[in-house]
Amino acid sequence: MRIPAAFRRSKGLIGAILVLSVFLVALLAPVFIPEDWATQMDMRARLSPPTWAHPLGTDQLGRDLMYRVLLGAQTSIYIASAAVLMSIVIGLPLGLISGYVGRTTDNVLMRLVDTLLSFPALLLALTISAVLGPNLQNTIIAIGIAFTPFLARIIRGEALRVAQMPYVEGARTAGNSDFRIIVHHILPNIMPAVIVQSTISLAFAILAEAGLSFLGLGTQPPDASWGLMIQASRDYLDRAPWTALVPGVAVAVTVLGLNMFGDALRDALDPRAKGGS
Amino acid sequence: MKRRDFLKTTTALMGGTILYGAPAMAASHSAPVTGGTLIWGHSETTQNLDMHQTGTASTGRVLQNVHDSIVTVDKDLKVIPNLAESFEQSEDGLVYTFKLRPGVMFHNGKTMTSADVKFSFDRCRNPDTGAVNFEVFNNVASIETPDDLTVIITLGQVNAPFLSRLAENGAGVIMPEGSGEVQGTTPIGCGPFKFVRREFGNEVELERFDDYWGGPAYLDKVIAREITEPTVRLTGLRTGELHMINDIPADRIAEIEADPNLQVVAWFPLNWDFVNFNHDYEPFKNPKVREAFDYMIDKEVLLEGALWGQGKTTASPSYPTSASYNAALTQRPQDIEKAKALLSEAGYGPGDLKVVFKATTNYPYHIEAAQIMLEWFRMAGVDASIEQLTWADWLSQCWVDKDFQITMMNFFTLWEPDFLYYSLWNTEGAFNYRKISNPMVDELTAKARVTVDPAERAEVYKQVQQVVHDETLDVVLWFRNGTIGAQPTVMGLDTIVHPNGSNLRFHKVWLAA
Amino acid sequence: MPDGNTPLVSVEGLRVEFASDGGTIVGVENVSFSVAPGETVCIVGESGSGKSVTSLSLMRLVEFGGGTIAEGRLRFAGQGGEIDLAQADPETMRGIRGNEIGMIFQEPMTSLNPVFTIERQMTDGLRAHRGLSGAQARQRALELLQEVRIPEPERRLKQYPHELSGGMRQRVVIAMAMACRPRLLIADEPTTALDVTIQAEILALIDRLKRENGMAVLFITHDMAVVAQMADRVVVMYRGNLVEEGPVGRIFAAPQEEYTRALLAAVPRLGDMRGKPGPEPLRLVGADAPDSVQAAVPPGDPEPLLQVLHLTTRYPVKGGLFRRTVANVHAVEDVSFDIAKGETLALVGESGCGKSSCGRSILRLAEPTSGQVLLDRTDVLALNERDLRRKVWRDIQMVFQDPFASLNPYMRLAAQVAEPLSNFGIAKGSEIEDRIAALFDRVELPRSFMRRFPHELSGGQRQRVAIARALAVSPKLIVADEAVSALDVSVQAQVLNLMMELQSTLGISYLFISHDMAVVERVSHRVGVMYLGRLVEIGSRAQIFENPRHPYTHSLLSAVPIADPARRTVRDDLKFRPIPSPVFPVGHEPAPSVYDEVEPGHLVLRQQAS
Amino acid sequence: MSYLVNRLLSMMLTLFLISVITFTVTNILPGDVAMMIMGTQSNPEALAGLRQSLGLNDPLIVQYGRWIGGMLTGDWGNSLVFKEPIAPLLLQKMKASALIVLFSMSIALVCAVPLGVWAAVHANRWQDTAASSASLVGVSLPDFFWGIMLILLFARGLGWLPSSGFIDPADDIWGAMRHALLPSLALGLGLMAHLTRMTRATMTGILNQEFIRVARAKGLDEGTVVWRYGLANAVGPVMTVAGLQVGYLFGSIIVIESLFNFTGMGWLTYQALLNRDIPLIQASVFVIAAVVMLANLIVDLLYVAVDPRIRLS
Repeated sequence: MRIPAAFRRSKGLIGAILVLSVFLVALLAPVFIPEDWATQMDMRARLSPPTWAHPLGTDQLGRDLMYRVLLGAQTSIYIASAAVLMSIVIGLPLGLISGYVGRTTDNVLMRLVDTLLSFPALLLALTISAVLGPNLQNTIIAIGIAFTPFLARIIRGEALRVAQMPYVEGARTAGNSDFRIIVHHILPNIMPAVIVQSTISLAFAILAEAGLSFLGLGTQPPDASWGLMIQASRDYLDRAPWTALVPGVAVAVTVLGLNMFGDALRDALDPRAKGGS
Repeated sequence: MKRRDFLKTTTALMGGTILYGAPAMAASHSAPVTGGTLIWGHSETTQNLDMHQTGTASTGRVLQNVHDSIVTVDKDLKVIPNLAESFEQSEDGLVYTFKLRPGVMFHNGKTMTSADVKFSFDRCRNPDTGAVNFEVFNNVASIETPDDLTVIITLGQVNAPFLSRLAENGAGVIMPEGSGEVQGTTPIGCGPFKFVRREFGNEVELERFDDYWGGPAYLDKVIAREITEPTVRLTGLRTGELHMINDIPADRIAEIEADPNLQVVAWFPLNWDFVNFNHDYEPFKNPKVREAFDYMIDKEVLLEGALWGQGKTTASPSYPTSASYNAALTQRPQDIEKAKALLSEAGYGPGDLKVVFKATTNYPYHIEAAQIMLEWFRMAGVDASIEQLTWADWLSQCWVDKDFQITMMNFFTLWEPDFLYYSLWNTEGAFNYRKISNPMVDELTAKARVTVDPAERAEVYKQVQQVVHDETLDVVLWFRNGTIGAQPTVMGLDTIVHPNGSNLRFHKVWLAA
Repeated sequence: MPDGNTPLVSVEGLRVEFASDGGTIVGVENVSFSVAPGETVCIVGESGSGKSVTSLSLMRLVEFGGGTIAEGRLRFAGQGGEIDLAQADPETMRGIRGNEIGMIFQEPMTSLNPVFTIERQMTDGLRAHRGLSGAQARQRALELLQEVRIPEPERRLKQYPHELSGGMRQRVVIAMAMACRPRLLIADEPTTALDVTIQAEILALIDRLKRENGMAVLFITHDMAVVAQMADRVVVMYRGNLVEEGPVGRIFAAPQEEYTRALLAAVPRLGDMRGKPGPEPLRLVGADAPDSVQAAVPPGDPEPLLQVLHLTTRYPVKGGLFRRTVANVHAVEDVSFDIAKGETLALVGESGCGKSSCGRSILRLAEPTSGQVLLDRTDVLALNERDLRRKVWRDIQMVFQDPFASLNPYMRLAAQVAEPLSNFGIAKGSEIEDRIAALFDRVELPRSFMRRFPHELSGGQRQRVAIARALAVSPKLIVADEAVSALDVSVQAQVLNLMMELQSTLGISYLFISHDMAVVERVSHRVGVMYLGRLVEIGSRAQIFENPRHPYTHSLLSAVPIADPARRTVRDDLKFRPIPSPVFPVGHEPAPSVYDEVEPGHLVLRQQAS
Repeated sequence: MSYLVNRLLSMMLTLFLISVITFTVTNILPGDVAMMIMGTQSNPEALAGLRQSLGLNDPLIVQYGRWIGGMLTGDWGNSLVFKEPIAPLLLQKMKASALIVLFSMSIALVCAVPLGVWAAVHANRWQDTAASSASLVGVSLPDFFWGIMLILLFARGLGWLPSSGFIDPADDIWGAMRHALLPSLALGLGLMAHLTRMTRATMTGILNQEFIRVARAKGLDEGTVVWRYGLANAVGPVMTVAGLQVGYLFGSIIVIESLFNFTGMGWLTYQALLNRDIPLIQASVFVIAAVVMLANLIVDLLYVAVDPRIRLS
């Protein structure tokens, strides 16, 4: 049985809808839901299972999980997006220069990147977080730095590939400066790869934020972030599994959406992945 | 270094040990049996195993069974003979003479002599050893050993708490001469159990020492599995993987108590908690601001919220049954309006005051408490946020660098009032990390040191408590309960809790077949 | 054995469909033809004609690519009687594939499994079909390798595909296909990816095997010259349909269909230019009668436009910890030539001979190691980057081989053509727009294409844009690096004609780099033959094609298939010398090139002792 | 041979850089060794004295030299907090981590490769959609979420498996496996999903290659074509991806070991970071990075074994 094309394409659509929804929640929840609803405690309804009053239940301090997960979206998405943005801002020029200039610059940069890649990203983020101290900005910096080597490596590979294309040589003979070649001829051609990698990185960054918060080094309480919520749920797992499930599902859905979207984007942007017919 | 419940070495306490669970009650009357391996789900990771160097309750809890101290306390906190058969204090309080118990065997097969005592004390007081309790011996002028079973310690000046402090393994432990090098990894003592091995972070194995001077223990072995996750520990107990666990998650105690298949040992108090202000932080220099914060906190709700009610609120940190406990003090009730009024009197309108609450993840319930208090602070118009710190960061930032605004800490119940009040609240106090400098407290704590009459002395300490409360130098919150959960087959649990409330003794514990 | 009148295979009303996201696509439709035992039938057509789909259908391999045989019968007179392959179950097909029908494919480099030894790949078919033991199969594999004349067959069996050259690999693939003595061999573009000398060898091999084994061959190709050399009968296909079928002689001599005629007209035939003074456009069917190109060849112009003197280009081979140079690829070795104004110099040679590197070195897209390149007496190699841009690229432009890679996919065509105009300050503001429009007119592209992106164009159209971009600076010289090699023959002819027309009107010079001797003969004034980085022979077109002196030029010319069935050159026992490696250790300095002038302007490299 | 030598030399250089980075980063950690040693007894004079005696006042380069010298000669020093000598401690913890990393990798490979091949063979059919969707969900779930779910299901709910602890396989192989199973699954499920995707992608590419067509044209049965001709070519790329995932696993164990109370390298490193036990942080971070690099080296060498093309170059 052949799966109809429309269905296969719907993967991207579903992904896009999921991602969009999560971003909308992240943007709009703080507008429509007063911030303190996420921290309001009800000592009479601690670890309450889902009820009419608390549709997704409450946590160990009687805080409403629905509001926490909705308002937590903002924190998680903000940290992940900012971290990925940071890794692009650092990784893009590094990768471009390394790939286009080549030679010694490339050797030195890539040796460094390879070395950094030997450190597990989470370990790197954790160590940086420990160096800088736990707070929002530092979490972003930690994840951002930890992700930079990956991005630089991928961009460098792409830049190397594109720099060897005849149209780049054509652009050189057309009298373009190196800067113009990088900006107008190489950059647009590696953007698809950057965009795809960014979606994937975003998914990983959300996981990394959750991981850091899970270890107590990310978001600080009482602010809600998904990772922090999962962390807090650890002690109540068997009694109140929903405290873990609610943020866990939020993370999973977001990452799933990003991955689906990223997959579809890659298929759409990469002619080599096209076909299957 | 030094994790949970540090400073336990300075303490001794006792309290009511309550046993829940009918089968245990019934079976505890039957005759003890020898044999079996008890698997204990220990709540913490043991660290440096050198009894002198380690300051952690977790390690002490285990080593309690390996070591013995020269004297000990009974359940009324009275110092009683232990490895010393008897002891005498000279009239002037400067000379202590210990007569050692003959025939006490170390695990290495040697017999204890006065040389071992001298070795142990010298090792502890030698700064190079890095002993946590070295200051106990600060006033010691000489240690003499006229014969194998006599030790004479001469002090340079009177040190009232000296003997009490020797009742703990930390300072009073006797190690075989020359064993200093190996104590950190393979401790040797003369306690009822021999140290067999430790798989770091995983488990510690103890084996019965048949030549124990107090008679051999019942259990063949004790394996302390180090399981820091409370729910994992509880699951282990329920599935029967573990015979017993300490520190039942607070929210589950009622549930376990109700479980007919498990028994619970609970005692009170384990330790006490208080909220600290940095007295060097401009707003907190004003007593009105500190008082305002006290009014923001509903102590009962906080106890319920952070510890699921497993404790008892108190305004005094003195041991509840001690003479110095100021029962007349009551905690300030929550009154947000009053707090706001006090703040504006001090010149802080809503939103003017910005504070960071540093809480350590080492005590997860501190994080919960901080979150609850934060809500109240915010209700009172204070812009507050939390910074979670690891134990190491808390120590370096709050304890050493005194770089904080508000924090929270717990201490073991210090039954020796001089140690409690002088160290914590005197300007010169060793544990005055809040930069408190109150002339009244300074005067009173100094006065207490030279007050000989116990009743009078107790009165002085009550006055200290009054000042601490009136000036809101800190906000004393509560005493916390200690708990153990066990299978019904574990017998002799009524003997397991050391009077200090922290250490567990397996000497008289046995497993029913 | 069926007699000659019973076809071995007869395809009747074949229709193959492919499911795609946009619905069903018809691969081929209503195709009928037959192959008699011992006969060679060539299916010829341009890309998209459905010729490969037809051959894959016979093997029922089309199904693995997502196709289905919707209609038609594929009757095959197998050993077990006639069956319809279109209806055969998978088990039967497995018994036929590789056993009664063998197949070889286009890419020898990817036709062999890179991680298995030759022996394993040669024997597994034998063991499957013939149930031979390991030793027997190995023995048979050895015989087969000998049959396809692979030297040192014992050693080859133990080797992996990457250790063999392209020609050798194709021989292995053929040997594999021949393993079970199939009655039909399907060869799908078997020589397209190969150099001309190796192509000649492989064609000869297939021809010999066919004759020795009485095997029928179904030969799929786009190359009319190969058809002329191989076919008994020809099937011409176009866009999934059969256009014309007939004996090879008749197809070439008297094509019935318009399409066949156009196709044949577009094919340059080696030798057609004999006696002609200069390049001449191809006479395309349907186009206007071509003007005979009066390429102004100033004979013996004292001022050559470009002089290349002792040009040497070596690429370092990096290795080791610090990526040091461990060896050098001697891509161009002491090459000298010049190009006059309005002249086309062709550089020919097989892959790896250094002809492309030579062209790129002149523009300094590859940095030469030594030598001189004088453009109007300015030494190009001495210029800094800024002057290089201002002086050299203002006068020399390049057109690349792959039309799909030579344009930036993310830039509108107008913007790409505009780049040199604004960068070199040739035009400003609205003037640029006008210039672009004029250039599009010049390369015969509609102006509406200016707003388009490259992917909206066909290969030939893209190559026109690339030429327009090169023309934008009004260059004196265009280096055309295999500029028409990737194009279908009819498109190729149009682009070639455009280039010749531009030369005659604008007086541009070309350095025309190509491996295709017939095309070179058509477009060039002078020809240089390259081999292993050296220019082995250079002279006028007539001198090279009619009086080749260097042995390599000889063998090259003799290997070229001619698109004329009357002039068959396929011979048995062709054996060309394999090209040695151009990689030398660091510090290796080869002897300089010394030439003998055998006739005026005709230089031949003196053979070195080694 | 020269490939091996080059690869080893390159490894040395990377190790050197790893050591430099590790040392530099840990040296900018707030709080210093002296303070950690003295703890609550800290006072400025004592701290200064201790710093002097520990050589903390020496230039960084001297300190680095001393540190790397110690590491090379096997003198890894003692943990500040745990007082244990670091080298045997790391060895013990690495054993635990290696157990779950290898275990999870085996589980992942054993399941992912057939699943990925199966999906590739049925590309764009329901089998592919099912396998691809499942693996997409798999890679989207955080591993600690897997861990929590596994604990809830197998330890709390069904009570089949223990939820915590490490048992040395040398002591009790069966117990060790039982204890390692859940953490390994938590690590392995995401990995499995990832490898399934990679295998599918690689195999899809391979199955479109000419040599696969040639193999079919030889009349080989589809099983041989896919599982021998196809898979033999996928082994290298899949192995490389799996090798790269070792790094990812060593990051994940920090979370998973802490969740399962499984005291391995991840747990130890986390404890060291929490306690600012700088010598232990340095050693464990260095060891993890070195092990990750070593894993990739091994994969590279294995690649040479499975792909003859690399042998010559």
